Amino acid sequence: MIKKNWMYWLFFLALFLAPFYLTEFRLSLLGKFLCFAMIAIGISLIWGYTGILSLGHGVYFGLGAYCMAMYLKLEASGGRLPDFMEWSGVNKLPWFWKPFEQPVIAISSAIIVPVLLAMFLSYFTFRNRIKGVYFSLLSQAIVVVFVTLFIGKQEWTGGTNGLTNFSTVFGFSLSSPLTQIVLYLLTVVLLLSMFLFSRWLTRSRFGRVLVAIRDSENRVRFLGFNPTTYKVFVYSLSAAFAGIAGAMFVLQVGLISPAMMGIIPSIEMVLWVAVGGRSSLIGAIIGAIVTNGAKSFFSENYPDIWLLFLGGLFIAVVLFLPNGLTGVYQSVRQRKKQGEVRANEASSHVLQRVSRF
Amino acid sequence: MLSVRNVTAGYEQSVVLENVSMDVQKGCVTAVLGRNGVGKTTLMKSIIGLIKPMRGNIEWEGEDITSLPPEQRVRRGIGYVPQGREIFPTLTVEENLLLGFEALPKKINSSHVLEEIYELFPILKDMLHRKGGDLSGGQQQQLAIARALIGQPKLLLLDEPMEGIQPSIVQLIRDVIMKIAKEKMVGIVLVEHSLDLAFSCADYFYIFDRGIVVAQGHVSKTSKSDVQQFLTV
Amino acid sequence: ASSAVDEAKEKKKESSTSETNDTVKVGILHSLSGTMAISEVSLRDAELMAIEEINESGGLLGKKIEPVIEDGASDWPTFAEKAKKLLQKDKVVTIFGGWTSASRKAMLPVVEQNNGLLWYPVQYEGMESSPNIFYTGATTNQQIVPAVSWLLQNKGKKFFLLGSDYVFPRTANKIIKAQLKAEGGQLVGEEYTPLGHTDYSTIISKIKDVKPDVVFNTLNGDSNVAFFKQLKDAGITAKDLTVMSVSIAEEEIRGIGGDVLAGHLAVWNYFQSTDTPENKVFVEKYKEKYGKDRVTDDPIEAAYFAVHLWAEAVKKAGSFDVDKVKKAADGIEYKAPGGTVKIDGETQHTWKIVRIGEIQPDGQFKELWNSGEAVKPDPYLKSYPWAKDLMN
Amino acid sequence: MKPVLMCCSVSVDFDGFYALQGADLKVYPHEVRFLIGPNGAGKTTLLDVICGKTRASSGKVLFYSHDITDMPEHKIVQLGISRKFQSPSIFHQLTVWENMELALKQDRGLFAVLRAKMSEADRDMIITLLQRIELLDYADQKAGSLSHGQKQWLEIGMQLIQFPQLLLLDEPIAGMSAAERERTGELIHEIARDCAVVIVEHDMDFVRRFSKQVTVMHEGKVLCEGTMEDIQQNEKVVEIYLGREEKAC
Amino acid sequence: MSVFVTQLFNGLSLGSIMLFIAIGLAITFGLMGVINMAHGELIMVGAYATYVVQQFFAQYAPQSMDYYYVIAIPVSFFVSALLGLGLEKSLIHHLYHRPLDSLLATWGVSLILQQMARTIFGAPNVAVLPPEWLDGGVHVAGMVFPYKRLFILAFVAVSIFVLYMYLNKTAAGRRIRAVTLNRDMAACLGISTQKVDAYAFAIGSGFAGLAGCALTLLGPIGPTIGTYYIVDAFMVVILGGVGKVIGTVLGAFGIGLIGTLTEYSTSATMAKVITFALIIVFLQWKPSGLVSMKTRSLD
Ligand SMILES: Nc1ncnc2c1ncn2[C@@H]1O[C@H](COP(=O)(O)OP(=O)(O)OP(=O)(O)O)[C@@H](O)[C@H]1O
Ligand SMILES: Nc1ncnc2c1ncn2[C@@H]1O[C@H](COP(=O)(O)OP(=O)(O)OP(=O)(O)O)[C@@H](O)[C@H]1O
Ligand SMILES: NC(N)=O
Ligand SMILES: [Mg+2]
Ligand SMILES: [Mg+2]
Repeated sequence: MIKKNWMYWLFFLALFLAPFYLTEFRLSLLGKFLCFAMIAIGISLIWGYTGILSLGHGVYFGLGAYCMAMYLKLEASGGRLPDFMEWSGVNKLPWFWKPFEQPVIAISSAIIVPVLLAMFLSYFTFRNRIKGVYFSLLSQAIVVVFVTLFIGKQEWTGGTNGLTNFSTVFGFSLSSPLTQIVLYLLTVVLLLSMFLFSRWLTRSRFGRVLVAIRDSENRVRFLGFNPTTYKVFVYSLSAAFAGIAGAMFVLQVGLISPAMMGIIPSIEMVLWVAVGGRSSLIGAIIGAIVTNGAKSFFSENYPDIWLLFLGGLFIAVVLFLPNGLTGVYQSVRQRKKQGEVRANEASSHVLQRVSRF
Repeated sequence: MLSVRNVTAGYEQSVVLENVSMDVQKGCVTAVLGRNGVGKTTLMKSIIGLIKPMRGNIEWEGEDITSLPPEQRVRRGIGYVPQGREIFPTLTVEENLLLGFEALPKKINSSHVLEEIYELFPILKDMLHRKGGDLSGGQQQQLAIARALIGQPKLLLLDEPMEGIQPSIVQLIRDVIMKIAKEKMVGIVLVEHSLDLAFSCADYFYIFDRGIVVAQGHVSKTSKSDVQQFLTV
Repeated sequence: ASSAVDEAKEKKKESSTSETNDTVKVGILHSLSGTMAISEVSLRDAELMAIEEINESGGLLGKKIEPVIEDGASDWPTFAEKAKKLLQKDKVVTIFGGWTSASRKAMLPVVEQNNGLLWYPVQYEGMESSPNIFYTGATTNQQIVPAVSWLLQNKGKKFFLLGSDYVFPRTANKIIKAQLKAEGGQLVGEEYTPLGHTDYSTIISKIKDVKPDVVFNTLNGDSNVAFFKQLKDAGITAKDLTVMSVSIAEEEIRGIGGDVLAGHLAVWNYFQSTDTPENKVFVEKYKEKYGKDRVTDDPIEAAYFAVHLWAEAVKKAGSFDVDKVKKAADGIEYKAPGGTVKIDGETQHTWKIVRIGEIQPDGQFKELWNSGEAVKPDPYLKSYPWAKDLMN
Repeated sequence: MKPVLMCCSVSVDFDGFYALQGADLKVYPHEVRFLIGPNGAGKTTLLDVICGKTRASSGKVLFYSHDITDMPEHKIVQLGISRKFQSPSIFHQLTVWENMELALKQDRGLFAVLRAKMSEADRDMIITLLQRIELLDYADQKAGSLSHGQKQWLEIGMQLIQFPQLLLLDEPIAGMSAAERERTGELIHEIARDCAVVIVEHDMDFVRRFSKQVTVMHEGKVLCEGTMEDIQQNEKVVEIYLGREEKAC
Repeated sequence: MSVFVTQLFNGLSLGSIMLFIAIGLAITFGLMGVINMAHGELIMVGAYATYVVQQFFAQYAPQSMDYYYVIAIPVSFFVSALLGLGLEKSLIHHLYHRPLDSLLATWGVSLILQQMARTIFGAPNVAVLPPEWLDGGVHVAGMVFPYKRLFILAFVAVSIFVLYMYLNKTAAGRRIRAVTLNRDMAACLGISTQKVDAYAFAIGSGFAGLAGCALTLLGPIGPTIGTYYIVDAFMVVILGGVGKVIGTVLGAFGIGLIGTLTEYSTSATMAKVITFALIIVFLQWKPSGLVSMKTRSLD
């Protein structure tokens, strides 16, 4: 067991030590990718394990981010009306902004709001047995609704610009390297906890119910489980992860806008997981980091044609690594095991004796 | 007309058939017997081409067809009724039947062929416009057999064709099998669990156990009890 | 963790600044992919041309300028990320970049926190004046406000406001409404469509219903193509109804078709057809470099002279240091293709001439009116009494 | 004795086609009831209605005193009705062992499952059952790679481990070889000591060997009930279902 | 009254555009199950093909410029179809047993196609001038029905009719449906699945090309236009019910009419929100679309 897991621990150790060997800029990039990795874990849970393909996780990410950002914006405005409200003709802080002056409320809303929305939507959707691509595209419709509303309600949300230009968090300057490092380490800790929790989930009987649902929801029903409850739970859990990711993202990147909860980011989230290997939690994390790393790398080095590389990467993964990056590792291990089995079989191969009548 | 030579075949993780050889003659019903999981279906799939053998080859009318895709084999006159029916669930019964003609080079006399089929399976005629997937289990099985017959195969692979069919129709199908074998000189491979049934219509038999042929012979020269010993544990 | 901080700081010092002995790095940050690439790629081209000119004439302070190009990918956090990368990793001395207001807002905290410099070359909605940004596009009083006055005098009182649903059109329209109220105009309709909207049949029906004298169009990007094509199909030509646009320049006209737009108006600070000796050279050079069929337009020109303005400021400061350059920039003048421009030190905006033009079938503008002399930038519209209540 | 299950004139309408037209069925405790009838008679549909997969357009289904006509599927299962489908339906991506684990009699609520641990007793139970269905060697294999017959067995195993009060079996021995049929038949009678069983089957040898009460369905209704001997004498049954040969046996 | 008629017409017109962008997808996604994220880019390719034909005419046959569009229609179909064929042969072909992977792969394809368009034609939009014979419109009682929109309505009606007949009344159509339902079994009946897959995907792609050609009459042509239409296209197919051409037609006109009618009384933004919210609510009621294809099988 330990032998099998040492790579995980090494990986997380490397993340913890990153502040020692990465420049400030690279560290902030990595911090951003780790937020993405949190979303990826959630997507792996619902997609890889339960077979629910959500193309709408940008919304949960965005809601978490906005909850945090509202607090930061109020703190940055120092009691005055946020700048965008001023030029949108709002002259009083809307009532639903008020509570976000309290950091506790802001932080807890970053989890609760996405979870409530996820629970509400998924309860009806799953109870009415909307499945497969119907669910996927329905989740996309939700993205359209939210993004359009967030853009349209500029006076409350900052419109396309979103919320930005923060200065401090709990009084600490957001731009100071120390704050950034603390936030980074917090991100790693959160990611690790999500990973461990999800791993525990998927390895328990609960995880097997999820896989059974992926395999055949109806059969699960005829074993006496109510798949709706399970799906709502795991879907909301992934929304919670995305919400936390959003909050950490805002703290580190200093910006949230509707564009980041849109269709394209939502699809990209799924792509990270696919690249890493959809039914592997560590694969999801690695996929998020590798895909975004590749995106940054290619676009820094080939700003004109980096899309060709990124597109090529996706195609290559599909064609050559059907189970994603982690699939390579797994299949190597499996092949080793199989080689052994086959050798045994061959040695015990019996001579054929055919009776003829 | 069909000879399977030393075929070893299986799935990604496991070898199921090992070094299997088998011959099927024109106008003969060849029964394939064996307990569950010994590889009968795997053999059928290898013959039709859904599984590529790892070793060995398959000859059909003197031609090596080991590397041909299924559709080529079908067009050379091999018909297949898979275990589990494999009806196209959202196509109508009629469309399912019409797809049987794909095996033939041109649609000759399609209505005449269909009439014959309806005579055999009257129930299908009543349900022409129902979706294939809505039929009952036995109805689907009849549809699957009918669909294969439409292609007028020279060799017919039947993987447990009687599963889920009511007794009176089982008798009917058995008669049909014997009739087309004798009258149209069609070769038939019949996978069947019921020894009685198999022996009541087959000419030759093979018995499998764990992927190898453990016994074979002429039905007429063998007693059921001799065979029985291979089928019990 | 504190030792980690020290180390990070250490690294920052260690990594050599971008100023080597013979080159100095500047960042160019526009969307080269995604929906905004249709507009922004040309800005990059113009900026590269200006840099080349400076390098050909011997560089700056004895150094060659080395552009570092990044793709903002029409995605605001990417703009923030790349701006950070340019400032922290490449240690560029300044950045030229952005188009949409959202991209600027995303870069703003980054340049402020890193005390960098950003030159933003596109007309925008005003209400901003960051100490780390120079604005070379028009602010509202250099484009929208004069256009509204001109329309009221020349075309009629009934205004229909049509815009994309984002900050620039919404803010612009707020200003227009206040101005209409003050100057005796009448608002007969106000519609916003999501970015990328392509079916305007319903909006056109609404326009037909209320029969305005003028449609003031703040649509951005691709929507314009759909709007104008469909407007023409509905049998409405410039003769029946004037459309005044603020985001359609020569480049956009090329993608819509001059025939479709002929007769409609736009307000800018520069047209390719602007008749100055500097512009002749500029257009010729640009076409020679990037192709005969390419066109120049206002944002291209603003991006181009932004580089030169910066170069002038550096020369005056005798240093690439941001604070010194900022200080030196006040009052710097440059003979831009569209006429002499001047940096207003207080707002860090640019004095510019305002021009209204009519679109010709060949895709060029015929100038109908200009402000004569450069207009002083007033991003907060402090000098307009009717704008006093705008902010609340 | 009170019946375990009571179907009262159940009808099912598929867009105008009546698959069931007033079917009645009573099943008593510890009974093994065979359901036969021509293809398309509505046997599977009747089982579908009982377990909630298909909704009756009229009629009532009672399980003891519970009205289960409109109950959600999983609740029906939790009451103690378990169903084996006509084509094997197991979880292909799970191993044989995991399939059994999910089928264990247990609290199937979300939080109970989150806390669930495999007890020694459960483990023994699964091992015993796997042994009995001869799949112990395959415990760690993905169920999807079993042969047709093995899948049938696994599914039966999954029903057994639930200890249902009413077991519905749709053609359980299809695709099984003679020896396995025999064993299945015996198994069913063993089970019947604790619960009632309804079996749909077309194999007359099997029915003859293991049945007491047989119900014949035809065109969505119950045609007749009785022992196999009685039924074999019924001209109508012979005509629509058995055919001449079977009668002869 | 005239407002109502105009809006009804606008709704039908919008519906016809929706239908156009969705027809191809109804085949590649609805029937074949390929989550084809590059569908929008296939539309883009059709639009650029139209542009190229126009440029060609402008260069070599300016006197018959007016008829370039007649040529552009088949050209855009075949260019996109060929591209689709290439895609199928090189990529999609490997993915039929892994439908979700097609999402990833075709996303990659769409990125590459966008970038290629940008490299070949430049980042800015290009202009296609609609042929003069489509200028103007029918004037009835003060209302104008533009020829272009009438043309698109007719164009899409013909396309749908042809497609419907092809899929449901011909052996080739039956083959396509059989292969997409059960590839192995189709092969076991003598159908060449590879061929069927390839031409089905090509036909779907060709229809995307046609949509691109039609859209040049109304909208922008640039490297990213595909992204504007892709979501709508998927929504139409889903709302109609996957795998049913009739459903796609209903879905398209449903969305079109709801869109325009709500837009008239609210705003474009609210219309979008309401339309999509209605789709969500509607699916709660009909979980597999307007025209569903349920069978009794367990899954
Ligand atoms: N798709 C598959 N992948 C891996 N292994 C398989 C697969 N299908 C079957 N097997 C294995 O191959 C062996 C033979 O299976 P096969 O289906 O050929 O048996 P069979 O003789 O037809 O049995 P039955 O009478 O039960 O139908 C079985 O042990 C089974 O576990
Ligand atoms: N969803 C459906 N839509 C239309 N017809 C259906 C549907 N489900 C079942 N039927 C029809 O109802 C009738 C009864 O089917 P059912 O499956 O209950 O028969 P069965 O008695 O189980 O037959 P078998 O012995 O062949 O399994 C059949 O004629 C079938 O075609
Ligand atoms: N600043 C603009 N045009 O968005
Ligand atoms: Mg088998
Ligand atoms: Mg049945």
